[in-house]
Amino acid sequence: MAELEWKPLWNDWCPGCGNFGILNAEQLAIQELGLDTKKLVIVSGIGCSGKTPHFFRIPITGVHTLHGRAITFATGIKLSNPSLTVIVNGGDGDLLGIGVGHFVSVGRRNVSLTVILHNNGVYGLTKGQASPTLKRGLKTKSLPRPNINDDVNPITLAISSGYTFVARGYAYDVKHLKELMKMAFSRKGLSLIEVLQPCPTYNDIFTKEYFDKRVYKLDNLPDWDPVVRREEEKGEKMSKAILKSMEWGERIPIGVFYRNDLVPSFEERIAESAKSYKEVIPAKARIEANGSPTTIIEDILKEKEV
Amino acid sequence: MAELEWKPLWNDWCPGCGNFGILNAEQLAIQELGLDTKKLVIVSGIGCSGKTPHFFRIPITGVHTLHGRAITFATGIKLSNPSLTVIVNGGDGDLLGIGVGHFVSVGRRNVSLTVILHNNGVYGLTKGQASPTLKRGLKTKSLPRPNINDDVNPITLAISSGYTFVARGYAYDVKHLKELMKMAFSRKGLSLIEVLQPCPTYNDIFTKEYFDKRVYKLDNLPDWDPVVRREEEKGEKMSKAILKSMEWGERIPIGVFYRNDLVPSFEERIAESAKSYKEVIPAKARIEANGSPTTIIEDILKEKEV
Amino acid sequence: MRISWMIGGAQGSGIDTSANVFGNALASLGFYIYGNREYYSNIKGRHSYFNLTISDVRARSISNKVDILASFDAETVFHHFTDVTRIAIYNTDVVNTSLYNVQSIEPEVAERVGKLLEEKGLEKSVSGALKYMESNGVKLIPVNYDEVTKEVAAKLKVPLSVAERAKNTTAIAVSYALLGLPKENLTRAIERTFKQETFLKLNEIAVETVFSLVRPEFSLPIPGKAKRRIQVDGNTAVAMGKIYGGLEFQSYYPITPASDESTYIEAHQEVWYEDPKTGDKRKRTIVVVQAEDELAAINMATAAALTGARSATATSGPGFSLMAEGLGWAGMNEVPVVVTFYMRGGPSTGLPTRTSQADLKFALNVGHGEFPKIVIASGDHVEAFQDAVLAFNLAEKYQTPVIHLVEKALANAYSIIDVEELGLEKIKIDRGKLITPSDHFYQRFAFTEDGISPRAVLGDAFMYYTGDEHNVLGHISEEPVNRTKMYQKRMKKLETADREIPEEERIKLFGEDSRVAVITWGSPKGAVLDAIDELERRGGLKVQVIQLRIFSPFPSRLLKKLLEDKEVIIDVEGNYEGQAGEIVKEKTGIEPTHYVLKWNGRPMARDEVEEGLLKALNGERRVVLNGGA
Amino acid sequence: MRISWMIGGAQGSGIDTSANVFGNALASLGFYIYGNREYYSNIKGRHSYFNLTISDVRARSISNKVDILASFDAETVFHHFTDVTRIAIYNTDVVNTSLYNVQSIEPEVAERVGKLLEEKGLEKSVSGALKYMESNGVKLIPVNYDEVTKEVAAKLKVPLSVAERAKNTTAIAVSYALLGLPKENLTRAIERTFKQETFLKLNEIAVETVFSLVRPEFSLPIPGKAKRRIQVDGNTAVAMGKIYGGLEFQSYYPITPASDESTYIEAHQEVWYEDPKTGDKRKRTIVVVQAEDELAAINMATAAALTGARSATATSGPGFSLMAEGLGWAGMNEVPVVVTFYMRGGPSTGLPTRTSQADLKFALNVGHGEFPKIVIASGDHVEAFQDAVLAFNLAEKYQTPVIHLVEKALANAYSIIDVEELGLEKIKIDRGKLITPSDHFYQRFAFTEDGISPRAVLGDAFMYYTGDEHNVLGHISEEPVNRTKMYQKRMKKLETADREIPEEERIKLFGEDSRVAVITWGSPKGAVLDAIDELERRGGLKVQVIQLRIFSPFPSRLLKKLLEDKEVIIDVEGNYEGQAGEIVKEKTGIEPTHYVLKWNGRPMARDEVEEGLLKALNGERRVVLNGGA
Ligand SMILES: Cc1ncc(C[n+]2csc(CCOP(=O)(O)OP(=O)(O)O)c2C)c(N)n1
Ligand SMILES: Cc1ncc(C[n+]2csc(CCOP(=O)(O)OP(=O)(O)O)c2C)c(N)n1
Ligand code: SF4
Ligand code: SF4
Ligand SMILES: [Mg+2]
Ligand SMILES: [Mg+2]
Repeated sequence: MAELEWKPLWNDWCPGCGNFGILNAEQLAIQELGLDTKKLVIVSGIGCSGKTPHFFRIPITGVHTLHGRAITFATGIKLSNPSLTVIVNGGDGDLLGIGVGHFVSVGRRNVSLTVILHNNGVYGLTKGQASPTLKRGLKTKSLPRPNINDDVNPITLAISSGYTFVARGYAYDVKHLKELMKMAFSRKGLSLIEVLQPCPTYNDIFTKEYFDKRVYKLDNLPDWDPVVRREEEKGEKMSKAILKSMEWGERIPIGVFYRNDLVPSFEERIAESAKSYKEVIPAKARIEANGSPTTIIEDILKEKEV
Repeated sequence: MAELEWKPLWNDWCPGCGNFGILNAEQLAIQELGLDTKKLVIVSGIGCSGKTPHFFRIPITGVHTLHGRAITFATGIKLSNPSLTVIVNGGDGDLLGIGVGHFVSVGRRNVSLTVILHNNGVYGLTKGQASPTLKRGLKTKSLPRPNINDDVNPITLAISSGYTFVARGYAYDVKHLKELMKMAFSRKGLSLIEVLQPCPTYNDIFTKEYFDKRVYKLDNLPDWDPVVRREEEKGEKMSKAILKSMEWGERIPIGVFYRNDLVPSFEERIAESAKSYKEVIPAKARIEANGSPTTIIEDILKEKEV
Repeated sequence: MRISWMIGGAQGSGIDTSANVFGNALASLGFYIYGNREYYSNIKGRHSYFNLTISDVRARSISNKVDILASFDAETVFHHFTDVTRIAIYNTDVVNTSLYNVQSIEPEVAERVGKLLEEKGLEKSVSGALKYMESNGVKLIPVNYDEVTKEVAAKLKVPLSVAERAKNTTAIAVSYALLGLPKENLTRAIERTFKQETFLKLNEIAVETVFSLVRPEFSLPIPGKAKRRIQVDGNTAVAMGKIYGGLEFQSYYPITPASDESTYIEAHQEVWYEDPKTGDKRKRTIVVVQAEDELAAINMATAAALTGARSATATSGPGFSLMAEGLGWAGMNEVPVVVTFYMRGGPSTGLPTRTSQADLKFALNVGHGEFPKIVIASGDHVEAFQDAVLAFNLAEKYQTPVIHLVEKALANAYSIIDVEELGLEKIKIDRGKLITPSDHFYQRFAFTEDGISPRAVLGDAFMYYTGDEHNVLGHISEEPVNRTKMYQKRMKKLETADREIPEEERIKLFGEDSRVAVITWGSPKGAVLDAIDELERRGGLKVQVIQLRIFSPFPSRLLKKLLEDKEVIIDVEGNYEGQAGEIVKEKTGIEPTHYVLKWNGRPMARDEVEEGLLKALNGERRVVLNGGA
Repeated sequence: MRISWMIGGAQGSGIDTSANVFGNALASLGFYIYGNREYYSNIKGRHSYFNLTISDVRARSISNKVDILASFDAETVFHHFTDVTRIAIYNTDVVNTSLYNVQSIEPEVAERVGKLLEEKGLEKSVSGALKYMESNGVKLIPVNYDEVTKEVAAKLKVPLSVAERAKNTTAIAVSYALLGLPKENLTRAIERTFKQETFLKLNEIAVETVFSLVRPEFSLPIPGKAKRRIQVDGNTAVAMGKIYGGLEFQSYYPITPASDESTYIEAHQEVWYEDPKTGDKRKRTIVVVQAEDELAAINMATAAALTGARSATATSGPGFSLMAEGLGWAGMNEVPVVVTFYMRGGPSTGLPTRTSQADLKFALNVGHGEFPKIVIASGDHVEAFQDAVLAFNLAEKYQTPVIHLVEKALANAYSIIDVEELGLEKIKIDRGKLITPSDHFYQRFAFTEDGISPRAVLGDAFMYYTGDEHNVLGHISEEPVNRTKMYQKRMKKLETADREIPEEERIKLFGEDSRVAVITWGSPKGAVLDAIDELERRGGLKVQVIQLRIFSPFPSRLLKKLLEDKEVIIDVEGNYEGQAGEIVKEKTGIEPTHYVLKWNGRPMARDEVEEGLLKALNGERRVVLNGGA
């Protein structure tokens, strides 16, 4: 094997793409948290956003998967080796179009993952079709006619699906976004960070100019408290967050919409019935010694003995 | 072709199954509305619930499709022949497990369909595994251990996804359920009716006894008004309905949670840019005469002429 | 000695448990059994049955003709009366039941049976069917189940509705008593099965009552047991093999007939192993995830394999179709993931609870684009166990998806086998080029002679994976020369596998070289071998049976050599197209001369295969079997 | 006369528009063109290029060797300098650009090019590449694009950044001027393309400026136009065919290189037709739905077909993989649905914007279980159009899914064709056994001699569909005899199709019978025919070209007859395994003697095919092509 010197790839996103901000924030969050990057896996879907892991300017491990399926891969990785930190980067088409089934289903598991949703309102890599977050009646650059689908709201959907940390950031507020990421990366359970990501090439409506003057921070609202501290608060905090998530117009909120750390993670749920899950990482169990199985099959045979 | 005398099939659901009540209500609703049953198509998924069309005791047309995909078939049928009335019957595994992607996505379209969700908390036909509506920690009959997944709430999810009529019925209150169905079958746009459907064979928790003493009608609440009458009310009515949908315990509400007839149906949206859609049913256009195409291709050729 | 027994009854009425008790009792006497379970895609009410062969030597197939039919309802009689050869146990209560009063019977069955009875001038009722059997020399054993129930109720002082539950035991007790076997063994089997006291008593009393009424019709020498034996179905055999082979992650979405495998593993999620470092006995967890669909299932398993876990999923046709895209990613990224593919009747939902061998070419060609797949097809329970380990070894050795084909006919068939047949000591674990790189930076897809790159796992080094074409680092690359090479590298692994896996392991031969060959694969194996034995015994005919066990890489050279001088090549398989035959032709240029095919969803039985082979030998080019109810 | 021209530049910099303008200008003079578009899976910044063949007779392939290279950036020079034979137009501004300063270039390309320049002792910069070309006798045409831009800016009084936009036009104008063709035609082509006034002016001035600077290097006889012609790419050809064939419903999920077809149809959602009842001209709507995924896309299309709509979807590899289950349902339910399958580089995400022919066996075997599929592969733009209609006709005639294979190499290739080649008048619409039953009750799956049941549509009668095995009514049936029959009925349709579709339509023959045959299919057709013409012209070699156009039902008998007496059979196709060759062997027992294969994602060019065939004829059993950048 040749001696290798690591170097970053040339990044082929369009100039001015919001993805650059997301990548920056993500790198910074990882570095500021001091995460062991060798234990870090960035899993992505397909789309412009899906290229994220390849474009990291620090060495990490990247798994660039299939359109819509990143969450399923991330789940397999995390559960078989819970010592890894697993982050998902996906597009709005990826996670809320073809992949929305997994997006919803993983909510029921609360696996410890952070899902970063690159919301640009379009299918970037396939040349600008409407994505599921584009509102009805809007006609972005490459649409022949105004969009005839309603949009799905990622924040509402995530809360409805069981995500235990749901936030929104903005690609051009790297500092704020980075802080959201730090919260998500360092907690147990499933987190969603929706990122408003301008696509200057195809989305001429949700541009930097559009967002710059609209976004405001929930943190700055005097009474905003998205955290569920007691089981009884859950319903109320959820519906409050959902109502808030519908705010879209002159003002667009960013920040944490909902957080509930009372729900056990999927890893904890597994360990409840399988104690050894906490002691032996499944992927690291020594199943072989000198070419032979180490597994003891005696009990299992006995059950079937006649 | 042999002369045919129509007769119903033997119904192979388990004795006492809640599906009987759903089927009864559905037949009654159709008959009381006086729907032309020849223009009626019942589309179903796979599961005990998926057999519904085969078990009708009146002649209808049934399309028993694939696990999780009923909504996509129903969409194709409705859009290519909008003169048909299309109803979907599906299980909770079918519509909210493998099919949840379509369940969510059709919400963005508001296609005129009624989706009837047979919610029994289990995968009936595959012998009782936990379905996506079964709450965490519950151990129904055939589970080896308590369920480790959280549940997804069909009402919350449907409202979050854009359904414009969202209701819940109870399989053993046939009269009430039938009325919900009549509302749904006779409107434009996408309707969900979640039905609490006891599965006596595998779900020994959500039984008839359990529900009988818990369900109550939203109609009977003095201030309950689920209908969006002005665009501005939408957010508030949605979050109110969502909050209500979280009520589950000593009391379980049934009835209409949310209704918004202001949103145009998908058929209307198509007709907006394609006027002829209202005049000529695509599936019924005469594309052939004497073995030759009737389509006039001249304009199209001209565009490409060099 | 070989006796074929069958019990039938409505789905959900406890047929399986009874058949199990019956089998256990026989097993404890040293008999071998081979049994098949047939049932509708229904939870309660449709007809199901269990077809068992009892033998003093190792049994490996069922027979369509049944020596003893045990029934207590009318539908069972209607489904099976034409197949009974010696004894029919029936319920005196249903004698007058008309064919058209059995609501659960399918109209097509009723029509066919009705026509037959009419042709014979018999009444379209159970009594007509009984007369039919009688005229065929079948001995009828009437059982007044009601009376037995009453007696049980009276003795145990329980309501009739509770005593009803002993009906199944009554049916098997009658069968067992007819066989003239010692009561204690049956009683003990009952004790092992029913833990709840009332039920236990109930069944014991039923046995007592029956034994006081029934006289033996057989007198079987009791073989006794020399070796340690287990009784397993195919699902469990695979699950056990996977566990022994080091399974660490299994994802699945419920589907018949695959999910019982996952349920079994779930119930055994913690397994003991000997820590090679310390020598201690420790527990480890197999993560079993019920996924939201099969797309998720395959991808979760693939991803788990990236972390170094031995990882698998199990599904059947509809689920496998949904895995096509995921398998391509695994192939492109050289991931050792195993898919156990339980074939059931297709296409589409098809016959969800019935068997089939029609997915072979799909499995071999699944997924867009070209990538190496290894495809193994097990022919019996022992192979199912061993192949589960082999699948992992080949997956890791060649870093590519392995598809392990098992049919419903094996999954839901029960076989008693000697533990020594499993060859536990000879079973090896080969993890291939699994490494822990010393450097942080690492070329996951380094070019090598044999196409196989050293494999490190997530967390042990920095690395990249992508479904796009990539360079040695795993970064996207569209450059044409790298494309040609990297593609070739992947495909070369199959050539390497073809060189390294002995062709003798990919083909199993039975019988001497002869002018007649029978090609088969998968579950028909047992029936074919039994049929050939019978033919040889009777006619002195010599036949060589060629079992294809690994379809990819295909053992072309050896097979060509074997087939070259054959005069007659009969392909026996469970599909319409003769898919294995087509592959044989593609790979060797030699085409089977005859086909014995079946696609009605029922497993091949030895008697119909025997008949089918005879027809083929008599010149019928394409014999279609249609046995089983 | 055949000139090969290429223009390159960064994706998003307007290469396509320029190539189009250039092509239009040439077309207006009566030249035929055949062009191919190559681009990365990227939106902006990566290298893309357009390779065009200009000819006075009908053109049908591209050449890897280019006569004229038009470039304005450094990367274009690095990618293509080794392929230029006569003229290279370059930007004087980039002469000193080093290979390692071009950030967008892939490391693998840089490495390869760097190595080559180093070997030749040349500088690793544009100037090195220019020297390389010069030493190969290539004439270098330096263009000071900056100066042209400045002049344009000055003349039009616009900022330089706006004038910059004329760079592309400058490049094509230089090429055009070199060809010595009349300026007006170029100007007119520009007018047709640029509607916005500033841009129009900009480009016109650029043309003026160029024409004042450049002298002709060629003097081409201008063919003039006798017949009505159109210029289409493969995506549009299929879309036009579908529309003419009566398409009423199309669902899709965006994917390269399929979605342009759907986008085109969406833009033409309302089409005129002549109402046969009234004779009136009316409009009808083609419903085009952007689905949430390909699972939805196939099922929506299938469902629409149930209502009687001519219904289709279009996708490429990853999407097709996801359609496997849906196709099985359509097969089981005998639904006439058409899938246009645009093949791109696999496996997995592969090379999403590059071509491939590696999905053939997958398409033929897609889906679990057995059901008849009809598979058509178009070899050129005219066939793409005609086959789109044929696909509907066969789908409705045999009531089963039809897979129409088209490659990226056709989808994104542009061809000028004579309208009369489309044979519009000869095109028929055959809706098969489509009926309106008189009765309310109806047996959708009635047994018939040919396996085809009369088909009524939803809303016209009561009927049932199910993915389960079913009886004639479409109700679930597990009965074994019905199973055998109903299964056979479905499969029989393929046998009927095999009987009814003339084998001569399934195979296209070119050239006389000869001892040498070339088998090919799909897009390589044009290159093969051109290469053979060249070989024949030069060496007097006679070759028969056999184009496989319908793979299922396979024309086994005719092909066997054609191949039986051949001494040399060369299989030319774009994959690793020689998939068509394998199918030929399976179906006829005859194996190609030689293979010319390519899987680097670039289309086959006539020059490399010619070379490949020569190598094969000289005894190389397996020739791997690697042309294209
Ligand atoms: C199964 C499948 N279908 C379609 C595609 C084609 N495809 C590639 S990227 C993409 C959409 C990208 O949109 P989005 O997810 O929003 O990501 P973005 O490019 O906007 O970041 C699609 C449809 C694919 N790769 N796989
Ligand atoms: C792709 C696919 N995966 C799995 C199955 C197996 N399967 C049949 S029914 C069913 C679940 C049924 O549960 P639900 O949808 O809740 O319906 P119910 O039986 O409870 O009415 C499953 C998983 C299938 N038919 N297709
Ligand atoms: S197309 Fe849009 S999302 Fe994609 S790289 Fe360009 S700007 Fe970014
Ligand atoms: S298993 Fe449950 S849902 Fe299915 S038929 Fe029986 S009771 Fe009904
Ligand atoms: Mg996007
Ligand atoms: Mg259910």
